[in-house]
This record gives sequence, structure tokens and C-alpha cells, in this order.
Amino acid sequence: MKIRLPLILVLVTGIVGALPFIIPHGIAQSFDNEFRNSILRIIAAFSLVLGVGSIVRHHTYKIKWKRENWQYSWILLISLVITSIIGLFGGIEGTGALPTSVRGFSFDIQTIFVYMAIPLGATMFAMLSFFMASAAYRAFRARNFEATLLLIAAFIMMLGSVPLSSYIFPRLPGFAEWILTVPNTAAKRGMGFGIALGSLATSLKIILGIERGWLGGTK
Amino acid sequence: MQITKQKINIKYLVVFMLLLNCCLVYGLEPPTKVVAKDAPNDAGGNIDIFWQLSVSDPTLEGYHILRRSEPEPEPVAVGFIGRGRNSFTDEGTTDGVKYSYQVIAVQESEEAASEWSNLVSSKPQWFHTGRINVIVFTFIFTFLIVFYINRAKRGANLFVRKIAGLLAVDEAIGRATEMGKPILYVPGLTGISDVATIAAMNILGEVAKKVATCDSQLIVPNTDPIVFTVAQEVVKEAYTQAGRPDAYKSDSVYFVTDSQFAYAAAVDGIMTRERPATNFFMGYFYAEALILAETGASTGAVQIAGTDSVMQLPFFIVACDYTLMGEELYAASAYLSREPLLLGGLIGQDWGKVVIVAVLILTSVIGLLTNLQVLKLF
Amino acid sequence: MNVATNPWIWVSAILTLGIFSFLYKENPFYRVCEHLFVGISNGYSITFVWHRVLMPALIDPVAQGQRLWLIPIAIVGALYFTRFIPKVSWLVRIPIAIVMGYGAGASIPRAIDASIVQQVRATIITRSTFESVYNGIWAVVILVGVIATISYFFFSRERKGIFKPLSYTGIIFIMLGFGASFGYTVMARISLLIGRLTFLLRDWLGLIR
Amino acid sequence: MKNSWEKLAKLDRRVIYFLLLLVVVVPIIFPFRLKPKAMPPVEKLFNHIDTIPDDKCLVISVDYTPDTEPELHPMAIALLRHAFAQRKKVGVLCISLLGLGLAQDALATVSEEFNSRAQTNADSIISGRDFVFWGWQTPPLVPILGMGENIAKVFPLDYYGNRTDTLPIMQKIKNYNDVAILVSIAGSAVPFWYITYAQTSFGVKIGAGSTAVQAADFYPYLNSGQVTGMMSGMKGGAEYEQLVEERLGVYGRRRATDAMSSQTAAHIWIMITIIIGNIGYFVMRRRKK
Repeated sequence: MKIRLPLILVLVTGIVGALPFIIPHGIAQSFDNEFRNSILRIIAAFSLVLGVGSIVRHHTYKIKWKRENWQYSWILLISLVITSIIGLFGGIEGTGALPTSVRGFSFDIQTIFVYMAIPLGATMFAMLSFFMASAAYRAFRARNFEATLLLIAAFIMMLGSVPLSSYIFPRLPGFAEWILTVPNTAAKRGMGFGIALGSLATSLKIILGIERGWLGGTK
Repeated sequence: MQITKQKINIKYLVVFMLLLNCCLVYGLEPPTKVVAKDAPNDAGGNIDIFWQLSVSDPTLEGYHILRRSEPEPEPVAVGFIGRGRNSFTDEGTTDGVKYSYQVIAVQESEEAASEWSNLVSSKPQWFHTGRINVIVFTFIFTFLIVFYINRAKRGANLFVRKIAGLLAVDEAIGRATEMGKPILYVPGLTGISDVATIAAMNILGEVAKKVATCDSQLIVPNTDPIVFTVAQEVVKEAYTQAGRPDAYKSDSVYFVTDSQFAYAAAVDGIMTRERPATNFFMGYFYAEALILAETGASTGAVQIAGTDSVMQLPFFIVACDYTLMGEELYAASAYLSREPLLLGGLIGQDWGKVVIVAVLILTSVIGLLTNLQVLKLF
Repeated sequence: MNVATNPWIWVSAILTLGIFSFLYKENPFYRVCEHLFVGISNGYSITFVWHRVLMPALIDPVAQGQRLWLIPIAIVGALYFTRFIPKVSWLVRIPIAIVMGYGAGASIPRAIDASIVQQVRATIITRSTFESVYNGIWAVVILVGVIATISYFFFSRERKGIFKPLSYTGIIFIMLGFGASFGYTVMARISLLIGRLTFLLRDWLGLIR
Repeated sequence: MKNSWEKLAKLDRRVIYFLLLLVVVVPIIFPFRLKPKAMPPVEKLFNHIDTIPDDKCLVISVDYTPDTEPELHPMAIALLRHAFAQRKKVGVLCISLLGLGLAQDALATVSEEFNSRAQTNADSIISGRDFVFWGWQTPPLVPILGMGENIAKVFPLDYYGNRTDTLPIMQKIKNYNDVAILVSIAGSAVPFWYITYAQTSFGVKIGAGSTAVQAADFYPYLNSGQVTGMMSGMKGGAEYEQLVEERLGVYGRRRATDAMSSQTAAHIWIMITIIIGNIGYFVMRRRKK
């Protein structure tokens, strides 16, 4: 029961997931929509509780046992609680029961998101340009033939995408584009075939109950 | 008498000339051969209308499409389409009701209407005929994979060649143990139904077994709550299998956040504060791939990455010591566990590739040597 | 100079600097930003799931007495909590099985259609490919590259005989492609940095217009 | 000497970071200009807009969001400058709600540029006469398909709340037949929607503005002629700005061109680090031998 029921469910939902692709009939399509937009979303929503429970526990332990840097865990827990309260009771647009503005200064969840989460995320994203520079410096060394190809292709692309190059080497941007549209396409497509086959095999193994790693303990 | 006859002739001539004139100036020809058909492979509610372009097409503004039906005998406009187009789909029909269509060529203030088309009704289909090719491919590949899995079950000896990145796994875990430092395992950023995540979970199981026997410490931060749950089970099970259930700490596998960059910020923090000796990045990654890999490299950790995200592979290749590319990630779980069923699937996949290459070469040869429309097969 | 007066701009700017400070060294300022980021994004997720998923998809319709069949679905979702009760903790596999099975099933035909059928179609060369000579030549190069790349990922044979030159050609294509992707992405990432610096210099400090 | 090369091969990452920051920041504060040379896709787009007849208009679909603003906003501004300089009629709409503010900013910026120089009413750029800002409509297919039949029906009111069917400019713009080209500027797949739906059904010409990362997806459509012309990334925007300034003599703040100098400096700096790293690597390798 502990093993068989989940395996039967996987088989059934697997078939339910695959069939609408070949059945255009409205019954199949609206059932599929319902499955994705209601059933899966609701189930996924509940799983968030597990996640939040985990992070809260992780950081309460840190504080309890005074592990290294435990003070920062307070920041995480407090900001989590405050934003949840503002969001849950203040509403997404600040229209809920909890007032989210004082004398024209608003602190509703959307404002917090726009002025805190977005800049934080955008800055993490922008750090990539520094990491690209250090990675290129450290790793683009002509150690062997393959590494040299990688280096040359990257170099040509970088040179080809600045305006300067079209004056020095008029044909370079075109060549850069060629690398992107010919060898790059071929390599990605070739890999894509393998990936698709691998994903098909894994999906099949899941549905047929051969792949059981996700069950955790198979007792 | 003679005169009157001539007069009449002239009269006819004048009328004829006038008519000719009209035709030249206002010679708006209607579209012809209007045919309506139920649109194929849909959920109903659509009718395709085809016609032959009006002779005056180049000077037209376009075509109005009108429809009438038994319940609504008054023609209603259902759409307008620019010149040069000879088909239209009426997307608002009621299944089972018979409709007839008329196409009107429009030029400034002039109009020329076609004859009414045949009567037709729309209906939903139970089978998508345009996707037979997909079904055929699915059957071929499914057959190959199941066939080889069965062979593996029956104990056939299946060969899989060595994969460079995997030989490094043992070594990297050993190194962490020697240094007395933890091992970080990042299982990608997608959900549990993603194949890359499944592979990542399988590899996590093998890594955790080795970690358990070496008595090192494992850190697994997660970005998906369900993956987190599964990862926790997988690690617990691995410790039990390795005979060290006592060494398992439930706090080593935890959820961080489902926000991509907040997760990256947190993992960066873990890498710089806990200083793991080995970092594994296995699964599907987005732009944060290089953020993680470069920070890891700066802490001097040995890094082994594996992803089927083709977009992010270049960055892992550049910043990590070993990278499992694309399919190698899936192969890795089979290879590490040496589980015959997983190995059998891998051989089936290889034969699937043979089929693809054969199809590519054969159809290309046919396409080059003959005038057959081979592309229509796909 | 027109320094911003909106306190929120100041908050954004300080957080931006906090994250950037990581580039010099991991430090308390970064740690504060990092923990704040994780806390806020979890708080936002909770809000979002409640107001945008559970309320409209479950609670509102059920409260109005409609779509009552959603109640058993909610119970299935709640089975996630059985993880904390050791005796029945296996029940957590039920919601996981539903999510996984559907995902696996839905991916099968779609992967075959998008990554195999469509791609095979795009790779095949026919007479019409040669209507333009260059296009024709490049199409042949792509075909060769695709076959070589596939052979690089062939696991059940050693790289001997025909596989040796083929997989070697494959890795040449792969490396050229990866190098190009890397170089190509640099431009986009620098744009992001420009965006962030413009925020600091213009919106916050008002140094530029 | 050898020793110093070795040091260069093991440069501290922070030195690289700091210099990268410097080469990006300095051009932002003190812009210098490198004349970009327009690539064929940009040139094609420019020429098409340049030859829009009097009875047709240009439509700009602002489909990007604040996160791709640095790359895409300059494109909208350059297009508007081009159109306003030649008194071409312009219609602007948004497929993404977040694009509204950006579209409004672009229109305000460029019309202000012209109006501050204008001597007479005829010289000025006036909403409802020279351009119309239709605003936002959802779901995307409603405007994309609906504009093929009747634009005023899709957008009964413009962004400023005026009835569109009463606006003078709208007397000449009924549907896609009056649109010479529709340029969709997006960091997403919106231009593809225009191709798939608006172009296949109504034959309207489509231009695209896309981020550098997305651009590769558009090349096949450019080759097949489904996309008339295209600007890709900051570079594309800079090239268009150059054409506007060079051929029309219209001057204004060129944000893409200015950002391009940061971009160029950063690229050159990264390439220099690669060269330094390799020289150091080879010197060290020779010594080991």
C-alpha cells in the first residue's frame, strides 16, 4: 500500500498528463486546464507550508544553539513574519484590513517588493557581469585545443558585438553571427536530441514505476 | 428605314461601350470557389473558409467574410482579412449548426460578393491527426527503452563507457573528508517533475551514501518545497543504507526560498561562510549558475556541475572543475548506482539516437535525390 | 546634484550597495541584505500563494458553495503535513506522486514534438535548401555538426573507430557553440550592470540626467 | 619581468572587478561616443520607416518591462524621434501593463524635445494630432487581432481618457491596413505573437526590437522576411540613434549610444584580462619546462 498506491497514482496521472496532447476534444482540453490550473496549483500551494516550516526551523535552531552568525537569523525571521503579516492582512495592493500607509508613506507588500526584493534581485543579477569577467580571466586559457576553441569563439563574439569592430574588421560581426547561427545551432540541437531522449526515458521510468528514487525510503 | 437600323445599331454600340467602360472602371471581380470545412484537430467551434482570390485582388483593401445559418438566416459579418489572403477561420461557431459563408471583395466604396458556400457545421475531434508523427516516435523510443530495460532485468551484461566527471566524485568527497570540511549539494532550481531534478535526486542518494561512510557533513539547500521533502527522504535513506542512520542530521537538508536570486544570495553566503571543500551543482539552472559557480571557485572548492540547461552549460564549463553536459547528467545517476534498470534505459536511449541519425540521413538523401515532400512527414 | 528624497529609493540604494559589497568580501552588511532578501521573498511567496492561488482557486468558490470537489483536492494537498507524523508520513507520497506523474506524462509527447520532431524537420536538407547556395552549405554543416554532437553523447560504445573522429568533431562544435554563447551573454549582463549603476547615479544620487 | 607576468596571471579578482566597475561607470558620467555603424537589419527598419507614405502610420508596441529598460527603452525613443522629425503619424500601445509607464515616459521625453524647440503650433508634437497613445488592453490577443478590424473598437479611450474615434489622427488610422509597420519592442516573445496572429491574418509588416539574448531567435524570421527589420540589444538601439542623428540631423540624449561606450569599454577590458591571463599562462608554462 505504501508503495503501490503512489505508483498507481503516478501511472494514472502520467497518462492523464500525456493524453490531452493528442486529443483536441474540448472535454480533454478543459479537464487538462482544470488539472493544471486548479488541482496542481492548490496542491503546490500547500507544499509551501513545508518549505516555510523548514526555513523557520533551520533558523530557530541556529538561534537556539547560538551557532555561528546566529544573530542574522533574527533578521530573516523578523522580516519573514513582518512581510507575511503585511501581505496577508494588508492585501497585495494594500487594500486589506491592515492599514499599509501612514501619512502618505505606504509600505504595502507591493511597495516592499518593488523597492526591496526587486533591487536586491536585480543587483544579484547584475553581479553576473563581474563574475563573467573573473571567470573569463581565470578559465579562458589556451590549455588545449578545445579550450582554445572556446576562448576564440567567445573572443570573436565579444569583439563582434561592439561598434568598434565594424571599423577595424568589417566582416567580423557577420562572422560572429555565423558562429551563433551555424556551429552553435548544430551543437545545441545535437545535445537537445539526447536531452529529449533522456527526459523521455526518465519520464517513462517514473510512470512505469521503475524509477523510485523519489519515494525516498522504499520500505 | 436604313437610317433607323443604323440608329439602332449605334444605340447598341453606345450601350455596349458604356457597359465595357463600367467594367474597366468598376470591374470589381468577386472571389470565387468559396469552400467551407470544419477546422481539423480542434475542440470544435471553428470553421475554415477557403476561396480563390478575386481577379482584382491587387487593388483591393481586403475581404469581408459573412456567414448565415438556419437559426440566423440574416448574414452577419464574422471577419475582415487583408488582400492576398485566401483563407479565414471563423472561430465563433456553434457545433452542430450548419453555416454557409460568403466572401466579399472590398475596394474603397465598391464591393463584390461571392456566391454562398456549401453548408458545413463544426465539430470537435477526438484525435489529433497532425500529431501522428509524434505518436510514432513516442512508440519507437518507448519500445527501445523498455526493451533494453527488460534485457537488463534478465541480467544481460550492458556496457557503459566511463564518464570523466564522475570519476572525480569519489575523489572530491575524499578531499572534503580529509580537510574536515562540509560538502555542498545544490539540486537545481526546478520542481520535482523535471527530469534534471530526478537525476539530481538519484545522484544525491549516491553522494550521500559516500558522505555517510566517509563521515563528512552534507549541506543541501533547496528552492522547491517538494524537492526539499524528497531530498530529505533520499539523504535519510542513503545514510540508513550506508549503515550510519545515527549520523544523519535532518537539519542538513533544508528549504531556503523559491525566489531565484534570494536563493543565489543565500547559497553564496553559505559558500563563503561554511567554506565547503566540494560543491555539487546538479539539476536545472538559470542565470544564477555562474553566480554560484564563480563564488564557489573563489572559495577554492572543488566543483562538479551537471545540467541539461544548454544555456548555462558554458558557464559551468568555464567555472567548474568537472561538468556533466546535458544527457551525461542523466547517465550519471545510472552510472553511479550501477543499477541495471537505469543502465538498460541508457542503452535504449543510445539506440534512440541511432534512429534519429538514421532518419536525418535517410530523409535528407531522399529529399536531395527526389522531389518528394519529405518535410511533410514532420 | 539632486539626491533622492523618497525614503524607499534610499532603501533600494542601500540594499544595492550591500549586495555589491560582496564582491569585495563577504561581510556583515552583505549578511544583513542576504537574510533580509530570503525573509522578504518568503513573506511575499506566502502572500502571493494566499491571495493569488488559494483564495481565488479554492477558498472563494468553495465558500460560495461552488466547485465542492475541490475540498478533497485540498485534503490531498494537506497530506504534505503528514510528514511530521512518523506513523503516516508515507502519505506525503500521494501529493508528490500526483505532481510528478502529471509532470512526467505531460513532458513525454511535448519533449518528442518540440525537441525531436520539430528539430529533425529543421535539420533535414532537401533540394529547396539549396535555393541559396550559402544556406545550403551551412545546412550541410549543421547536419554534420548535429550528427557529430549526437555521437559525442553515445554512452554504450568506447570512443574508438568511427566514434573517435565523430565525437571529436562533436566536441569542436560544442566548444565553438559554448564560447559563442558565453561571449554573446556578456553584452546582456553588462547591460544589467549599467541599469543598476544608472539607478544609483541617477535615481538616487542625481549625478547624471 | 617573468615574475611580473606570473603575478598578472594570478591577478586578484577584486582588481578585475574594480577596473570593470571603473570602465563602466566613467562613460556613464562622462559619455564619449563611438560612432556605431548600422547593421543591415537596423538599416532596413530605418529605411522602411523613412519611406512611410503620408496616409499610413507607424505603430510602436511597447512590450518591455522595467527589467529590460536599459536595453530597450532607447529603441522606443529613437523610433519616436525618427517619426516625429518627419511628422509621421504614430500610434503607441502596450501589451504588458508594466510597459505603460515606460511608453508614457518615452512619448513625454521625445515630444518635449520637439516642443521645446517648436516655434508654432504646427511645429509642435500634439497628442491626438501627431500621435495617439492607445494604452493597454488585455488579453494580448484582443489588441493583436482586434486591431486588424477596428482599432478604435479595441481602444475606445486613449491613455489620457479621450475618445479615440473623435481624435483627428484616428480619422486616418482605422486598422492594420493603415499601418505601414508595427514595431514590437520586447524582452519576451510578443513580436512572435504579432507575426503569428497579426501578420498571418492581416499581412501587416512587423519590425522588432529585442534584447541581445533574445535576438538569436529572430534571425530565422528576418531571413524569411516575416520580420521587416530589427534592432537587437543596446547595440541595435545605438545604431538606430546614429542613423537618426546622421541622416535626419535630429539631436538628443542618446542613451543607447552612451551606454554602448560603457559596453565597449567593458568588453575591451574583459578581452584584455583574457590576453593577460594567457600571456602569463604561457610564460609560466615555458618556465616549468
